[in-house]
Amino acid sequence: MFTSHCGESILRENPLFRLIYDGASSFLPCWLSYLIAGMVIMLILVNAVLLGAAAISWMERRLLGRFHNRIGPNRWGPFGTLQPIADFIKLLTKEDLIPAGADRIAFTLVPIFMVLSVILMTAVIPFAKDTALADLNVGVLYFLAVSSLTAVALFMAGWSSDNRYALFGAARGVAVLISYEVPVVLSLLGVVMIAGSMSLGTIVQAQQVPFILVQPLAFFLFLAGMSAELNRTPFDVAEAESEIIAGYHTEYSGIKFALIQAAEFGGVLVVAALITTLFLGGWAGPFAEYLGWLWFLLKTILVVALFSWIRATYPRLRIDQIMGFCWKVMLPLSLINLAATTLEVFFLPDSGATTVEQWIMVGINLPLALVCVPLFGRLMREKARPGSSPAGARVVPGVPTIESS
Amino acid sequence: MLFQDIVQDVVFWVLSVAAIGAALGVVLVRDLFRAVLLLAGVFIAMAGFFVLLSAEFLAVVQVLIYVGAISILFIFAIMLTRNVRQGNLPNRLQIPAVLFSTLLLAALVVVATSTEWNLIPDGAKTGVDLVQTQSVNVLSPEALEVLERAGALSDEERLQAEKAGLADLLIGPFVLPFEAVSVLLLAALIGGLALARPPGRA
Amino acid sequence: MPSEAVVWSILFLPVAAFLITSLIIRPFLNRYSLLSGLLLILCLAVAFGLSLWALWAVNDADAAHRGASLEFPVHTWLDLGSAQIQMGLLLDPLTAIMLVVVTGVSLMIQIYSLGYMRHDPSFSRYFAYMALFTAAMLGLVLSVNILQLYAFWELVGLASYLLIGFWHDRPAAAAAAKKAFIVTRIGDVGFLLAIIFLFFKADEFAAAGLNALHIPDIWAAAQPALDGGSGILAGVALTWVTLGIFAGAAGKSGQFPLHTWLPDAMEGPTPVSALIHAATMVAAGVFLVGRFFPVFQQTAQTMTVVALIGGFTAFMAATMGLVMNDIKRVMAYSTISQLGYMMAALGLGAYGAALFHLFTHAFFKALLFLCAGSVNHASGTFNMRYMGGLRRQMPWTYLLMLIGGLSLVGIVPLAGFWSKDEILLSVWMERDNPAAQATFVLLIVGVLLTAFYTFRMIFMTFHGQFRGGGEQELKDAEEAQLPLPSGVSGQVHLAESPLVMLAPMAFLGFFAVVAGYLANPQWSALPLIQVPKHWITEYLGEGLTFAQPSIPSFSFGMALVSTVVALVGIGLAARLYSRKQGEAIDLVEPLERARPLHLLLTNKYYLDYLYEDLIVRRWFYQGLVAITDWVDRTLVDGFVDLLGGTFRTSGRLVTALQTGQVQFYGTFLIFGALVILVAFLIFGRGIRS
Amino acid sequence: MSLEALLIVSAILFAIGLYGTLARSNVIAVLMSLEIMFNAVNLTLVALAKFVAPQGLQDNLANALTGQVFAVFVITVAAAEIALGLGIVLAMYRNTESVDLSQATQLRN
Repeated sequence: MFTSHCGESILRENPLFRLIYDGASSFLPCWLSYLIAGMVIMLILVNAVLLGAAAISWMERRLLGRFHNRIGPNRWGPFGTLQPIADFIKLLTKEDLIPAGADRIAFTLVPIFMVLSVILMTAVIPFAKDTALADLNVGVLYFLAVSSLTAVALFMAGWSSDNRYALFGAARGVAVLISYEVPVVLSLLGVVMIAGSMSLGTIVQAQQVPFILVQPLAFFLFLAGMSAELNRTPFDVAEAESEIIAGYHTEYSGIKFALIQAAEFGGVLVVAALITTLFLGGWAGPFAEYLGWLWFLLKTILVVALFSWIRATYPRLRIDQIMGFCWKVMLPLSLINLAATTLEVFFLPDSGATTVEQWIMVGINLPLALVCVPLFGRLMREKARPGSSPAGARVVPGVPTIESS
Repeated sequence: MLFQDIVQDVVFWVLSVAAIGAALGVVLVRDLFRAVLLLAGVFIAMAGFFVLLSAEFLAVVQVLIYVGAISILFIFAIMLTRNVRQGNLPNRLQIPAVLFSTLLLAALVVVATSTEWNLIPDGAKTGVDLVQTQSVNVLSPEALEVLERAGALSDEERLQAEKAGLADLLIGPFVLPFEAVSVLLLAALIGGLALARPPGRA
Repeated sequence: MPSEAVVWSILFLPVAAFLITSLIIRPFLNRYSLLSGLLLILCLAVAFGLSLWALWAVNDADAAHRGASLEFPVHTWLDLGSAQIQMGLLLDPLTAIMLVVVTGVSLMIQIYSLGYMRHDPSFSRYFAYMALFTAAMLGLVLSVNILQLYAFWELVGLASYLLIGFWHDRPAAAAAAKKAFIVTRIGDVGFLLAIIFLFFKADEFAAAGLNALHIPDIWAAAQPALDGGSGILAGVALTWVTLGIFAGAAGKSGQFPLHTWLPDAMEGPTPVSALIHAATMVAAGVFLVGRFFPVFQQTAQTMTVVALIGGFTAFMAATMGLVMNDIKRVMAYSTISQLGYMMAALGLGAYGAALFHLFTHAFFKALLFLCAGSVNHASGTFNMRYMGGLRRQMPWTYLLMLIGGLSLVGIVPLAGFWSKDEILLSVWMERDNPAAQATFVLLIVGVLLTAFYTFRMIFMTFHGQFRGGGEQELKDAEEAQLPLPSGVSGQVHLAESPLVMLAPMAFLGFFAVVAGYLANPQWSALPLIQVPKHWITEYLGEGLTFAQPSIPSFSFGMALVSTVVALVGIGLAARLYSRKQGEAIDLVEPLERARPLHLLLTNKYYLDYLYEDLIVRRWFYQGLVAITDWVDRTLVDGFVDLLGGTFRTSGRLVTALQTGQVQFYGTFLIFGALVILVAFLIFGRGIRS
Repeated sequence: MSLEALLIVSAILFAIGLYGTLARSNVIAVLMSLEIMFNAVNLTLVALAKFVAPQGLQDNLANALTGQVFAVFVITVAAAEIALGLGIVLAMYRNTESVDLSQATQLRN
């Protein structure tokens, strides 16, 4: 039993933690068992992320192969499932280069930061009922805050590499990142308002109807915004191979490169998990008490597949198109969504908490989304039509010109 | 001493050393880029302090705004100007600055230590702690349970605690500064736009 | 009895005309500018009717208080502690008569103006100014508060400025307007000083339950304590106050040292001159003295000054009138002279006689001016040297001019005779007073001169041969290579003026004939007209709360003397200027034989030269201004420079601190904050506990 | 962890920030130092909120959040300040090719 003389802990609610703690405390001092239990949980999480990232990389490569009408990695292990391990070992054995003019400390810290922020994000995600490491009451905000740490890491990578392409990539990536932060946050506000909480667990429980239906606009915006923040096609200008080699991680090799890749795929995994939590009802499903983790996993894989599908379908956008999309389409849409949700929550008697009310909101929001998205898309298409802006006067917002000193 | 308090003290000292060290680095390091990274370190340490002081919302906001936005802005500004590597030079006011900073520090320390603070009574501590921790939520049933277990909750207090939240304060008694800050932000937005606009383009 | 609103509407009808004309008709409906004239005439006609009603009401107010002023509530305008500034109406016999005169004469002049100004492009502006002028005069007459009166007083000045300079593109007109404004202002300063003095006496007034700016209260305050008055105003102070008021009156009425603006004011349109000279501006001065007559009466010094200045002005202006060739200028001097008569009468206590003369003078002088305008209309010039022989072309004008002239000269039985005779008689009755003796002599000589210049004017204008009018004058000026005279048009069409001009002239002429009986019959023998004897004088006298004017009865001797003197003057004029039909055109001025005197007179006693060259240019510019300039440059500037230098030097020292570096400032800021903090830590303990 | 210790830490941070603000020549460095000062102040506010009983705590527990509310305001104002400050820095750099504060003496005249 968790004894009070070791103090209250945020992990108290976590059944896994309690299990380990109770087991350990039977023959160890409480502080030590506390430490052990925490460490075990963290180990599980870190490994889950890294292994998940590996699995996703395999899955995506396979999927892309199918989309490309080819087979994809299939040599190592059944269906090529061990391909990621092989890649990892290959990268591990390669030389770990640091460019001559690099800022060594910053350069080395980048992969750590990147993986760190991904792992930190997992802390608040409820994989099943009461299975979040920490069901923070500011969970959504926490997620956004930690994900914004990536921006610093990006810049560190770009700057410390002492490479023009890396810097370009970083500048592009950060510009995209901080721009898309705005519509993403605004779109999540609708979800938070209906749920009445920023705690992810509460949000899952509040989903009488999956929020993908209640907040279709928010789902669309969040998906697009997160694609951009993860530097995924069609928003992957930060590492556009045909333009700036590999962007901010041009100079990274060996294990550092492996970590960066792991962080990228881990990011996809975490974001997919978050989308599952926020919009797809999380662990909800038949026998959620026992099979919650399964539903959660299935939904997450579905979202990852969706990401891969998007990646396989769309060509890369120009940076100015990306910026224009953010400020001219996503921001207005997120404001429309916010305003609509506010009014609905305000006028519905229980602030949208009951099933009936959420169905009412579905009835309003779904047509709204179906009208608004194509409408703004049409507007955007007209803006982005080639030749619509004179070539010499092309304005590229968000991309600073780098001084050549 | 409770285990929790020991953990708190250790974390506090670690954070203090980290924050002060990083802050010293910010003002002393010559490489501006490293200075910004150290500044981000200060911000993160500060977020840690906030968690320690049961201001979770502030901690998250601190990370989101300071680390995620302000540091990035600083980096952008540094990149757009020259002389990053050797940019953080001291000016001629070195000696008076050291002198005055030290004097101010001494005065502040004197004030901090000599003042008889009107500390929160022990009875109310748990309630305050919970109200602050749960500052963004209406208190969850579990939290109220904790409160009641601590025996610090009368019926009236329970009502208050259920209602206590940053948002209620912001929309309630502090609504005027809140609105003023909103206007300030709008003005800053427009001002920033006007300033960043290249000259010659109307 | 008229209600307050009715009396106010006498004032506000022309104000409304002014506002409508200037704000609506002139900006938007200028094509229908005739409207503005008709509107003003309509307003004035109604106001005239209301004025008659007011006159009748005041006369008939109460059997016991016949002629007493009607009481109206006053409205507080500003409350300045002990001094309350109020606005209100004062409707006593003097006001009532002035209302009738102003509205009546103004009405006639406006009708006349319809014809006279018909072709002027600024027709509506003219009528706007005229409305303002009339309104200001009515407000002046109606004011119960001296400050209110002063405001309207200055408005009269402003309106006259605008009207004299109506043709502002003529330099002479602009200069004349400025001159009128400035010269009358000199007098106004005296008036203003008197008001300020009264204002400073406000506490004493309030102690006696009076209001320092309320006109009836001022009357009461001036009464000596012995007679039951309060005696607040007495002695030297009273003399100075009355002299100040008289200075204002002298400025407006063109009394001796300040008369120079009046002849120049002839640059305005002729109907304006008529209005200024008959009913409004110059009458304002006489009215002002009459308004404060109970106060003036309490100080013999001022009365003497008023009498002597009036007498001297009457004489001097008449002498200058002898030699003028401009028909309007002759009349201008005649006006000054006649105002001198009124002032002299006031100065010798003949309140009724003076105002009676003001009344009659308004009619015949307006008539004369309108005749002059009519003559100008035909001949294109005002210069009498280029007129002559107009009698046949303009018989009606001639007849009316003759009536006006005879009335001015004072020939039985025209209006002027009765009023002038009463003045002379009043002065004669005071003959124990040496000032009265001198005044009497001046006035009698004035009668002679008046007769002479009046008939010189009539002979030069209407008799003899026509001498070419404006055409000829322009031609002569061209030949002599002189600058072209202003106000002369080359269009000569010798014909009678249109009916719209003649009708008001005829109306005024009728009054010039009968006003004497109607207003102030010396005996009530005429059976048909049941007007009481000495009606107006008694009526006015009863309006006076505190003073008792003398009412002389008719004296055949005086009438005889004045008539004989006047006839002598007419005869002289006939001897010198009468030319038979067909006699050679003669431009030689008979009076030029007395060369130095003529020169002196044509140069108006060199007064303009004295004022402008000596006083303004030499004494003021080179003397006073030079001294003040020196003081300003060396003393004031030196002090300012010293002061500035001190701060500049100290500033330069402090400038060293202003490096422009924010951090430098920040350092000082922190230093200051530290000082405060440390001071609080050391000394602030007591505050906290 | 006591209130005094927290206040002293924040005082040290404030002093460091002050030193940086006064003694650095690069505008961006000065702005960074300013941010340190802001953070020090925030730390003080939150620490006081945690330990010191505000007025009316007995009446309403919500008053314990006053310090945090102030911190929220400080963060907001700091964000606005930094956005404008960096905008000004960029404008300054555009005009003078320099971000050296000791070169920026336009305030002198």
